[in-house]
Amino acid sequence: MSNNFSIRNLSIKYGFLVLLLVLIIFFSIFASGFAGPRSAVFIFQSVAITGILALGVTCTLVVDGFDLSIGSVATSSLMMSAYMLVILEQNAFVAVVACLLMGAFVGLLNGLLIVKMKVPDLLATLGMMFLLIGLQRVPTEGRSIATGMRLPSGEVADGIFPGSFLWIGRHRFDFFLENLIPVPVIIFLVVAVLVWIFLELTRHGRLMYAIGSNERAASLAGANVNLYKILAYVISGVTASIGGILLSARLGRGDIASGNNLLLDSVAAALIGFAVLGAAKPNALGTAIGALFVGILLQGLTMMNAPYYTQDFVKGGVLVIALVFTFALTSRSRKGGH
Amino acid sequence: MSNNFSIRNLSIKYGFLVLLLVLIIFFSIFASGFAGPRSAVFIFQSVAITGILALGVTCTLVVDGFDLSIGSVATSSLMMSAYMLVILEQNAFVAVVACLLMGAFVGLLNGLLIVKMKVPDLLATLGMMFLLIGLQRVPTEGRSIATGMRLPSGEVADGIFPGSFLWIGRHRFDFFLENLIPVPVIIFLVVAVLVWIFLELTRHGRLMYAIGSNERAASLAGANVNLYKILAYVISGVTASIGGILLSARLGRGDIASGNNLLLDSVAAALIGFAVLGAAKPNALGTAIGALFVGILLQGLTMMNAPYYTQDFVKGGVLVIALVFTFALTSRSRKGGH
Amino acid sequence: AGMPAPLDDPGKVKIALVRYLSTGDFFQAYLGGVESQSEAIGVDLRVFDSRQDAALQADMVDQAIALGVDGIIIQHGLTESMKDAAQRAVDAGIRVVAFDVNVENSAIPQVEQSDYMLGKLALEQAIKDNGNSFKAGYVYVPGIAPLDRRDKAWEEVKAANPGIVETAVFGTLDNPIANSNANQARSVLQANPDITVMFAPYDEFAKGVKIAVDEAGLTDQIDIYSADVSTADISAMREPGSAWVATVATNPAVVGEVCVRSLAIMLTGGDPGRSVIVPPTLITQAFLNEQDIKNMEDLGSKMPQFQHADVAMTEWMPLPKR
Amino acid sequence: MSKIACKIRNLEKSFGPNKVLRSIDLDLFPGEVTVLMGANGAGKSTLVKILCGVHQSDNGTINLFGKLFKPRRPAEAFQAGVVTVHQAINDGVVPDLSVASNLMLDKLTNNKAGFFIAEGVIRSEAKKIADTMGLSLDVSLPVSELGVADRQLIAIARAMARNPKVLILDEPTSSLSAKEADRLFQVLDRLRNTDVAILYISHRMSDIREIADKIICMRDGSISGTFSTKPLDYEGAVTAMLGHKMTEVDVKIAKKGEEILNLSNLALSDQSPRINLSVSKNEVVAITGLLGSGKTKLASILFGVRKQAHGTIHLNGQPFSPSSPREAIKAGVYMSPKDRASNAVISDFDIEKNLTLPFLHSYSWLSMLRFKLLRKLAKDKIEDMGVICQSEGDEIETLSGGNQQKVVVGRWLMQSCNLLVLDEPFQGVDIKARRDIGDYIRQTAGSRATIVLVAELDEALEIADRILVMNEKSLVGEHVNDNVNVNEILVDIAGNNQLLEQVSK
Ligand SMILES: Nc1ncnc2c1ncn2[C@@H]1O[C@H](COP(=O)(O)OP(=O)(O)OP(=O)(O)O)[C@@H](O)[C@H]1O
Ligand SMILES: Nc1ncnc2c1ncn2[C@@H]1O[C@H](COP(=O)(O)OP(=O)(O)OP(=O)(O)O)[C@@H](O)[C@H]1O
Ligand SMILES: [Mg+2]
Ligand SMILES: [Mg+2]
Repeated sequence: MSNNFSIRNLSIKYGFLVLLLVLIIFFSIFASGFAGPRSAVFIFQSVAITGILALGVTCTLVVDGFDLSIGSVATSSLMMSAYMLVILEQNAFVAVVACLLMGAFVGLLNGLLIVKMKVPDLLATLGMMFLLIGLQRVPTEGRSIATGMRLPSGEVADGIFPGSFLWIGRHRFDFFLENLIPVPVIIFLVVAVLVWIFLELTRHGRLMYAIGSNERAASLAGANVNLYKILAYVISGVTASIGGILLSARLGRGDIASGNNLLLDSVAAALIGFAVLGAAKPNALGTAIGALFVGILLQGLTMMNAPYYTQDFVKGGVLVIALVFTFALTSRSRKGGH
Repeated sequence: MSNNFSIRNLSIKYGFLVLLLVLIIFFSIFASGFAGPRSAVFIFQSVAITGILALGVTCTLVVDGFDLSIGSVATSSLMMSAYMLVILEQNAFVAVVACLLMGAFVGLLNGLLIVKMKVPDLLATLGMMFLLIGLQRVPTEGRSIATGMRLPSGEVADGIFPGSFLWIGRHRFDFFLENLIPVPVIIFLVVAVLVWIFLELTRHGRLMYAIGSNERAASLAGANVNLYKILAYVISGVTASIGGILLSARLGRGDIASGNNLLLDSVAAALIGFAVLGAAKPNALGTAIGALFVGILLQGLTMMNAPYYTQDFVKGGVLVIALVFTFALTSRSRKGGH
Repeated sequence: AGMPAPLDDPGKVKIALVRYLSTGDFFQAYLGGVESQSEAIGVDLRVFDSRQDAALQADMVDQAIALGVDGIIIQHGLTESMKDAAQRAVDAGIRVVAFDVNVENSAIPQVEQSDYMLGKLALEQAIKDNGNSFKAGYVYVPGIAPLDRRDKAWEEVKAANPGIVETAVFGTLDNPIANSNANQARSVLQANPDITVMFAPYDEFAKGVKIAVDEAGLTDQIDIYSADVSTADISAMREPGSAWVATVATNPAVVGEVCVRSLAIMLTGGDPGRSVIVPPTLITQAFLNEQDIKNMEDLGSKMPQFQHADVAMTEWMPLPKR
Repeated sequence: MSKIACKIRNLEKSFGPNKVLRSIDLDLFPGEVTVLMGANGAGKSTLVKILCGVHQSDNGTINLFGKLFKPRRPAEAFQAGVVTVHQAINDGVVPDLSVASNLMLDKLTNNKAGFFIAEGVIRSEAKKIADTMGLSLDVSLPVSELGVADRQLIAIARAMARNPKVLILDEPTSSLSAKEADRLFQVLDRLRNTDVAILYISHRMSDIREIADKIICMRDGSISGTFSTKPLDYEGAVTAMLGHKMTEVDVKIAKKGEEILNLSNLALSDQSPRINLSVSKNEVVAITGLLGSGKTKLASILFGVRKQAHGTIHLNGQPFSPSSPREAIKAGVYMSPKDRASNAVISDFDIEKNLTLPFLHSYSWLSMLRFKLLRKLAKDKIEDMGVICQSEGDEIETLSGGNQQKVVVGRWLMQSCNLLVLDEPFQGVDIKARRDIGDYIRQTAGSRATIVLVAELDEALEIADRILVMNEKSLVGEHVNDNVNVNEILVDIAGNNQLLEQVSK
C-alpha cells in the first residue's frame, strides 16, 4: 500500500500542504504586502509562542495525554519572570532559569498526578490550570508587574527588565536583510527541530508513541511507562515556560491580561498537525506547520482588511474543510471492512 | 468486591460528597448569609447554565468523544435568539425553537464530521468552535443586539425581548417561600434528570457506554454506532443552545461574548463528575454534582469577600486534592498491578 | 475640498489603525468613528487587529511601517511593548497618535477618554444622590489599565469621605462577563444586605449587578453607578424601576473621530497638542427618561456634547455625515 | 537435569477475598519444557504475571538460578532473563507502530541501546526476527492492519529473539492453526537445546503431546499433579487438572430439519473460487482450515460486516444481503467473532452488561431497561456456560481469559436465532468447558442452523455433524462426522501431500 502512488494517496499526503500553498499564492496576489521576506518573518514571529506551546502539547498527545495547563504555565512564567526582575531585582539569567524550573516542576506535578495518583489527564491538568491562574495573581494581588509599580506593602518596585532579558524577545538577527530574524523565531525553529528529532529519531520518542498506542503492551515489553509519561508533561511544562519567557521579553512587563488565547490556539495547531502529510497522529512537523497555517491565514486576512470576526470564521471554515478532506480520504484508503 | 464495606471503599464512594458537605458546613459557619434556602437557590441558579452545558458534554464523553464547541454554540444561541427577537421581531416561541434547531443542527454537523468524515472529535469540534465564534458576529458586524440599536442598513431595530422570553430566564416560582425557584434552575434539574434517566436507565444509554468502551465490539453486537455518536453530539448541541437561551433571557440582550469560560467551566463540571460516587467515568449525576460543587465554592468565597484570583486558586486546589483522593484510592482498590 | 496638502488628494494618504482590543460594543463603535472620520477626510484606512496580543500589536506597527503608511493610530496596548515600536514608526517619518496608551514619546500625542474623570464624575453623582455616608459594593478587577485608572478615583473619594464604607469588592472577567458578575453580585447582596450603592465602573459590570439587584428584589434600595454606555445600556437603565441610575461616558465613535482628526492635523504639519482629552458626559436615568432616549443616536442628538467633541478641530476639518 | 532455573516455593496471591494462588511449589529446569495445565480460572496466568513482574505475590519466594527474584516491573523480569508471551494477544503488540518497531520493541526498551534509532537497521533486524517464525509480512505495515494470528506471531517472535533464560508462553497457539504451531515447536526445540527453561501453558492436547517434557497440573490455585516419567500420562494429567475423569465425546448425528442457509456461487473476494453450501436446521457444521483460508471472511459476509464479491445468500429461502451486523441480527443471524479483546469484550462493563448487550431491546420496556430481568438472565447464562466468577456484577476484566471467552460466546446464546455463526468460540477455553459448551450448543441446536469456524480439528470433531474444510477461500472437502477418517481431513486442510507429512508427523 505504501507503494501505491494513487491520486488519493498523494492527496492524503500532500493535500494539506497544497492547500497551504494555494493560500499563500492567493494572499500573495490579493493581499498587498503579503509576499516578501519581512512578511514571512512576521508570520513566523506571530506564531512562535503558540508554536512552542503546541510542540509541548504534542508530546503529551503522543503518550495519549493532554495538557490543558500550558496556557496558564505560560502566563505564570510571564508573571514570574517579571516578578523576579522587577520586584526581586534579579538578573535575566536567574529569571530565565527560575521560569524553566517552574515549568518543569509543574510538568512534574502534572505527570505525578496522572501517573501516580491516576487522575485522568484532562482533569489533572484542568485543576492545575485553575490553580496556576489563581496562584500567579496572588503575589501582586492581581496587578500587572511593571517598573515603578506600587507593591501591596506600599513600596515602589525599582527593578527593571534588563536589556539582556528583552533581547530574548526583541533582538533581530541580520539574515540577508538587516534586522530580519527575531530571537523567538529562532527559538521556535530550534524547539521544533529538537522535538522532531526526539519524537521521530530516538528510541525514546518511539517508545512514547508505543505508550500512546497501547500503554499496557509497552509496559509489558519493559518500557518505563510512568517515566515517559512524566517526561512528556515535563517537556510540555518547559516549552510552555519558554513561551511565557518569550512573551514576557516581548511585552517588557508582567501583564496579567495577556496570554488568554494561548491554550486554544496551541491546541489548534497541534491538532491541525494531525492532518499534515497524512500522519493522522500527533507529530512535531505537523504541529509546526499547523501553527504556520494559522499564522498565514490570519496575516493574509489582516492584509486584506478583513474584520476581526471574519478571521475566526475563516479559520474555522478552512480548518474544517482541510480536515474533512484529509481524514475522509485517509480513512477510506485504510480499510475495506473490519 | 462490591460487598466489601471497607473504609477505603466507603471513602471512594462517598469521599467527594463528604468533602462537599464539609465545604457547606464551613461556609455556613464562616460566610454570613451562606446558609439558607435563598442562598441555596442562588447556587443552583449560578451553575444552571454551565451545568446544562456540562450535561451535554457528558453525553459526548460517554461515547468517548469530546465537544469543544459547546461554549460557542451557547453564545451563538444567545446571539440568535436576540437576532430573532429584536431584529426579525419574532415571538418568543419562534426564537426558542430556532435556537434549539440551530443547536441540533450544529450537533448533527459535528457528529457527521466525526462519524462520516472520520475527523477526530477534538479537531472537528474545535473547527466548529472557531466557525461559530466568527459566524455569530457576522450579522451584526460584531455589535451586541439590543432594542433600539441601529442596524448596518441604518434602520433602527424595534423588536424587543418580550416578557414571555425573559420569563424563561427570570421568573421565579413560589416554593415555600415567595419567588424562590427560578426557571433556569428548574430547567437544569429537568435536564439533569432526563440525561440521567437516558444514560443510566435506558438501553440507549447503555449502548452509548458500550460504544465508548469498545466501539468495534459494540458495533459487532448490533449497536448502531454512528447513530448513537451523532445523537450524543446532537444532545450536546441542544443542551448548549438551551444554555444560550437561558443566558439570553437573563441578560435581556444579545451580548457579544466569548464562550471560553462557559466551555472550561462546564468541562470542569463534567470531569469532576468522574470523582462522584467513585464512578471514574462520565455520568450525569456526577456532572450535576460537579457543577454544584464549583458553584458552592465560588458562592462561599465571594461571600467571604475573597479576592477574585483566590477563587481560581481555591477552585484548582480543592479540585486537585479531591481528585487525587478519589482516583488514587479507586485505582489502588481496582487492580493489583498496572 | 479646501484641505491642506497632503489631504487635498483623496485616497493618496494611507493610515493604519493598530488595535489591541476589538471585541465588544465600545471597540466596534470606536472603529465606526475612525472609519467615518477617515472617509470624511478622504484617507485610506487599514485596520490591524492584534486581538489582545500585545506582542503581536507591536509587530503590527512594524508591518504598517513596512506597508509605507503615512500615519498610525495606536489603540490601547501596553506601554512597555509599544514604546519601541512607536519610536520606530516615528523614526521612519510616520505620524503617530496613541489612544489610551502611554507610549512615552514626545512626538506622539496622546488621545484619552480620561478614565479617571469617568470614575470621578460617577462618584460625584453618587454622593450627590446618597450623601457622603453609605455602604458600597465595588466591582473591580485589578490589572486592567482603564479599570486601574478608574480605581484611582474610587480610592480618592473613599479617602475624602470616611463615611463611605466599602463593604464588598468583587468582580470577574470570566465570559460572559455580565452573567458571571451577576452571579457574584447575587452572593454579595445576600451576604451584605445593607449595601445601598454599587459602583461598577464598566458597563458589563453594571449590567451584571443590575441583573442581581433585580433578582434579589432590591431595586428600590440600591443605586448603581457606572461608566460607559451603549444602546443596550440605555434600555437597561430605562427599564421601569431600574437600579442603574447613572453612568458616565464618552461616545466611543467620537473618540475614534478625534483620533483620526488629531492624526490629520499632524499630517498637514499642525500640532493637536501633547494630550487630547475627550471630555466625558454624565448620563442619568432621569435625563434618559425625560428625553425619551432609546439609543446612542438619540443620545447624540439630545446631548450635543456627546455627539461631537470640540477637540482636535481646525476650520478646514470635514466632519462625518450624521 | 542439573541446576534448577526457577524455583518457586509457597507462592500465594489473592485478589480481594478471592484466593487465586494457594501455596504453589514449582521448579523449572533448563533445557526442559514444563507444560502447565489447568481449567479456566485455575490461576495459571496469575502465576505467569507474578513471574514477569505485573503482579506481586502476597507470600512465598521465587529463586532464579539460585538468586532471590522478586520483579516489581516487567523491565526487571526482562533484565533477569525471564521473557513472557502473554495470553491476551493485544497485550503483546502496539497497533499504531509498524511491524518492524513491534518486533524490535525490546531493543527500544533496552536502556543500553543507543539514543537514536536507525530505521534501516531496525527493519533489517526485524526481518531476521520475522524469518525465525516464518512471518512473511511487509515490516513497514502498521500492526493495526493485521489480524489476530499475525499479532500473536509477532509477540512470540519478539520473545524468542530476546535470548531468554526462562521463557514463558501463555497459550501461544490460541489463535494459530497447526501450521504455525508447528513452526513454533521447531523454534522451541532449538531453544530447549540451548538450555532455556520453558514454561508452556495451553489447553490444546495436540500442543501438549507435541512439546511437553513434564506436565504440572493446577486446580483451584494449587498444584494438583506432576507428571514427568515418560511416556507422559496425558489422561492422568487431565484427570488431575479437573479432579475427575474426562468423558469421551460421542457425537450423534442429528436429523436435519429444513434448509436455513444457502450459499450459491459465493466468492469471498475477487477471483476467489465459488462456494456452494447448504446448512439446515438442527445441524452443526464445522468449517476448518488453515489461517487465512477465509473462514473469518465467510463469517463477516454472513454477518454484514463485509460484502461478498459474487454470488448470493439465501436465508430461509429469501435472498439475504445484510449491510451491517444490526441488519443481520434483525434477520436472526448471530455471529460471535474471533479475537475477543478487539471484537467482543466491553472492558468497562461487568459480566451482566457484557452478556446482555446485543438484545437489550427485548429486555427493556419503552427503552427502559428491566434490571431484575437482566440480572436473572445473566445469572442463568453464567450457570449454563460455567463461567467462574464471584457474581454477575464482576468486571469482565477481572475474569480469566477462558472465562471471558465463555461470556462473549454466551452473549449470542441468550436468544434463539435462525443461524448462529461461531468464529473460534473455544479460544482459550479449557477442555472440560469446551466439551460442556459444545454439548450445550448441540442441545440447543434444534431451533437453528449452526456454523462453527475452528482452526483446531479436535474442536471440529467434538461438536460438528458435518466438517467442511476450507482452503484458499474455497470449500475443498466435506466429511460427515461419523467414523471419519482424520487423515483425509488433514489432506484437505493442507491442500497438498507434502505439507501433510509435516502436519501429521
Ligand atoms: N485483576 C484481577 N482482579 C480480580 N480477580 C482477578 C484478576 N485477575 C485474575 N483474577 C481472578 O483470578 C482467577 C485466576 O485467573 P487466571 O487468569 O490466572 O486464570 P487462568 O488459569 O489463566 O485461566 P484461563 O485458562 O482462562 O486463562 C480467576 O478467578 C480470575 O477471576
Ligand atoms: N484483529 C483484526 N483486526 C482487523 N481485521 C481483522 C482482524 N482479524 C481478522 N480481520 C479481518 O478478517 C478478515 C479475514 O482475515 P483472513 O483472511 O486473514 O483470515 P480468515 O481465513 O478469513 O480467518 P481464519 O484465520 O479464521 O481462517 C480480513 O478481512 C481481516 O482483515
Ligand atoms: Mg481519548
Ligand atoms: Mg489465563
